[in-house]
Formats: sequence, C-alpha cells, structure tokens
Amino acid sequence: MIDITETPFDHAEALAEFTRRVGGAGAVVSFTGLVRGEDGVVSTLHLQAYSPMTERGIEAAVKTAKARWPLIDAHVIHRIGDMAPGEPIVFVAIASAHRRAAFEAADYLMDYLKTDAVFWKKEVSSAGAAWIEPRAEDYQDRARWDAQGG
Amino acid sequence: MIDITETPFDHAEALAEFTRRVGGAGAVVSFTGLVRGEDGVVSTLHLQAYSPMTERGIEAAVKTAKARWPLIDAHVIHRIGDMAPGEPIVFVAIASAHRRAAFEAADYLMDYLKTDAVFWKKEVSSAGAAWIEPRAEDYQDRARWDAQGG
Amino acid sequence: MARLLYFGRLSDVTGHAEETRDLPSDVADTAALRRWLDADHAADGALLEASVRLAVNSEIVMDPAPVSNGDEIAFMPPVGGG
Amino acid sequence: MARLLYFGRLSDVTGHAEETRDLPSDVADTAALRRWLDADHAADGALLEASVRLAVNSEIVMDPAPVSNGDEIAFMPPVGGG
Repeated sequence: MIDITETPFDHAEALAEFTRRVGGAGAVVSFTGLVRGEDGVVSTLHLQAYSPMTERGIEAAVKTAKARWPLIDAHVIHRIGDMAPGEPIVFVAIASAHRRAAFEAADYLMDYLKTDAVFWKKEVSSAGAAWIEPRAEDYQDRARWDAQGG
Repeated sequence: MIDITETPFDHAEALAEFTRRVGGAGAVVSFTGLVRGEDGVVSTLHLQAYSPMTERGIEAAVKTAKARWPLIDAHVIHRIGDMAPGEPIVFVAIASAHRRAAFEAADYLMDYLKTDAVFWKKEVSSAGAAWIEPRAEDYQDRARWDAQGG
Repeated sequence: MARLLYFGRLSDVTGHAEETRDLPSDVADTAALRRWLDADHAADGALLEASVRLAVNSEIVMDPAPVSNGDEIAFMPPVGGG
Repeated sequence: MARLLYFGRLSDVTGHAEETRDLPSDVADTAALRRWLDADHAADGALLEASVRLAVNSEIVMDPAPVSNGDEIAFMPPVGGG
C-alpha cells in the first residue's frame, strides 16, 4: 500500500493499522523520517511529487523488495507539501516471518526513497530557502543493494 | 529505557510515546516481534526472565549500541509470562539523526535479544510443549557484529 | 500547446512551476527544447544540465526524444524524498 | 540452605523451577554441585552439560566456582528471547 498525502499523518497509528492487517506476522519493522527540529531555528520542509510517476516508482520498488525478500506486506506513506519540525515525512512498515528480511527490506526501501523516488525537497528557514538533493552518502547507501546478490 | 512486563503492551502506543520523548530526531526505527498465529493451531508462548540479570544484560547491550552508533535514545520492551498469537513479545525503538545508524542499532539489539538476552521460551500447542533455544541462524546473525569494525 | 513543468530548483530558475507554450516549429525534440527554453528563460545552462532529466507524458526519456504540442514535458532535477 | 533455580527445560528435568536445599559438606563448588544435583534428580547428565551455565548470586561463573549455603544458584540452559 502506498499513500502520498498532503495532510499530516500519525505514524504510530499507521503502525497499529498495518500490524492488525498483517495478523500472524512474526516480525514488523517500521521506519519514520521526521522533520528535524533544529535548536532555535524554525524551519519548514516543502516536498513536491510528480503523480503518478512518484507512485509508480514506489510501487515498482516495493515489488522489487517483495521479490528479493520473503515479505508478508509493506506500507509506504510519504508526505508532500509543507511540513513543520517534528512531523513525519515518510513512513515505511514491513511485515515478514523473518526479522532480518523485514530489516533489510525497510532499509532498502528507505534508500530507494532517499535517492530514486520522484520527490523534490526544499528547506525554508530564517536563513532562506534551499533545495536539497541527495548527498554522496545517500547514493553510496543505495549502491549497497546493487553490489549484493539477490 | 528497558521494560520487562508480564502484561500485554501496545507497541504502536510505545512508538508514539518514544517519538514524542525524542522530539527532534530525524529517524526512528522500530522492531516488533509478535507471537505467530499458525493456521488452525492455537499456541501460547511462555517466556521466563531472571531479574535483575536480564535487565542488566539488556542495559549493557543498549550501552554498547550507544557507544557504537550515534543514537539519541533507545527503548526496549520485552514480555514475560504467557502470550497468545498476535501479541507483541518484544519491541525495540531507536532514534537517531541518521537513518542507517537507527537501522543498524535496532538490528544489533534484536540479535542480542534473540541469542544473548537472559530469557527462556516455551511454545505450548495442541502438539505439546517445547522449550525453544536459538537456532544456528540466530547465532550467525549475532556474529556479524563481532566481525565488523566498530 | 505543450504543458511544461519545472520541478525543484528549476521553478526558481524559470520563475514558475509550470507554463503552457506553443512549441516553435524548429523544436521537435528534447535537445532542441532544452536549448530553446534555457535561452528563453535566461537560465544560464540550468535546463541543459545532464543531471536534469526530461519526462514526456510521464515517461523519462533520453535526449533527443521527440516532443510536440499536446505533450506534457517535465524538467526533473535530481530526485530524492524522505 | 541454598536457593536453587532451574530455568527453561531444566525445570522439566528436575520437576520444579526452584528449591531450597542444605548443601552437603562435600559440595563446596559448582562442579560438585552439578554432580550432586544431577544424581539427586536422576537428571541423566542434563545438569552437567557445558551449555548449561551457572550463576551464583546473579553472576555467571566458570566451573569450579565456590558455593555455600546462603547462595542463590541458577542453572541456566542456553538463553534467548524475542
């Protein structure tokens, strides 16, 4: 399941619903990325998507993960629009019978979302606005999955 | 924070509370291990701890994780006593500014909990009762952290 | 008329996130389109960068790919969410 | 009197999870304790296994470690939670 949403979401509630839906799974891993609250600096994050290309890309990445690891289900939520510090930007939940599969698939999907998912990100603070593109570190993290067998 | 509890806990609520407490973190990873619901077989899991040795061991593992990765905080909850299918057995949450640190620390703590934490586990089903000890695979997973640099 | 979308930092460069334009008769592929719009917006090469990919009707294409009036064409700088 | 704890499968072997016993005068260390209790419970070697570790007053020890009345001694088969 993939949700691209302009409204804030409750990541804990998303985890509760996901766990209910996958009843019987032995292992559930979740990742939540939140807008960082910098000390004293009020900053807003602005995220753009290009639908339906964004959704299609995430769907393909989820399909790849399901082919690579024995997963029961996956849920991806991604905010777009303007976000305040502390608000969730992205949520990935993975259910599997095997804990390592759940960890690896969540890690893989986050690397995809950081470097390949069709989003653009702008940080607005008192210092001004800046578009943020993936760092070299993000591309290196992503490349781990190409190097490994599958 | 470490909780060993005889009463069922709500892992999504634990994630919500943890995220509130670590306000400002960029990345939160959670792992939940649940009693598997086998088709048609009603089974119960029974977990024993040896307090305070169990708590001391988990505290030391959390301390090791905090020394190894740049973590903001960690929360471990572990059930003891009798559990029904679908109930959470174990919950680990990690907050960090860095997503890979959060993933690795959660993975590390789960490997510790599976093979080194002071618990004993019995599965009771219509087929009878059996004490379950870690599998070779669990010890191999655990050994990954010794092989790697710090 | 073609619908042109400028994502991320490119909307700052061109001054808007989208526009509808009549493609000149000599702009028949994405390479010509980049050159035309880069000059038209005085973008100083921002629309010519190799890291900026183009999508025609929601499919990413390699230069030079055919374009014509009626297409939706997106200028996409490096992507990344989370 | 010493307090003896049998965890995991060992409670099935000995028939109880804990007992309080007066240690015989010739049982002064963990190796002797294992032999005495294994024979006493007809445990058929279950308390002698190397994979079964002993903790004296909540500290894991290596055989032979001193034991005496007043101690809490735990027999711990391989551990594992989750």
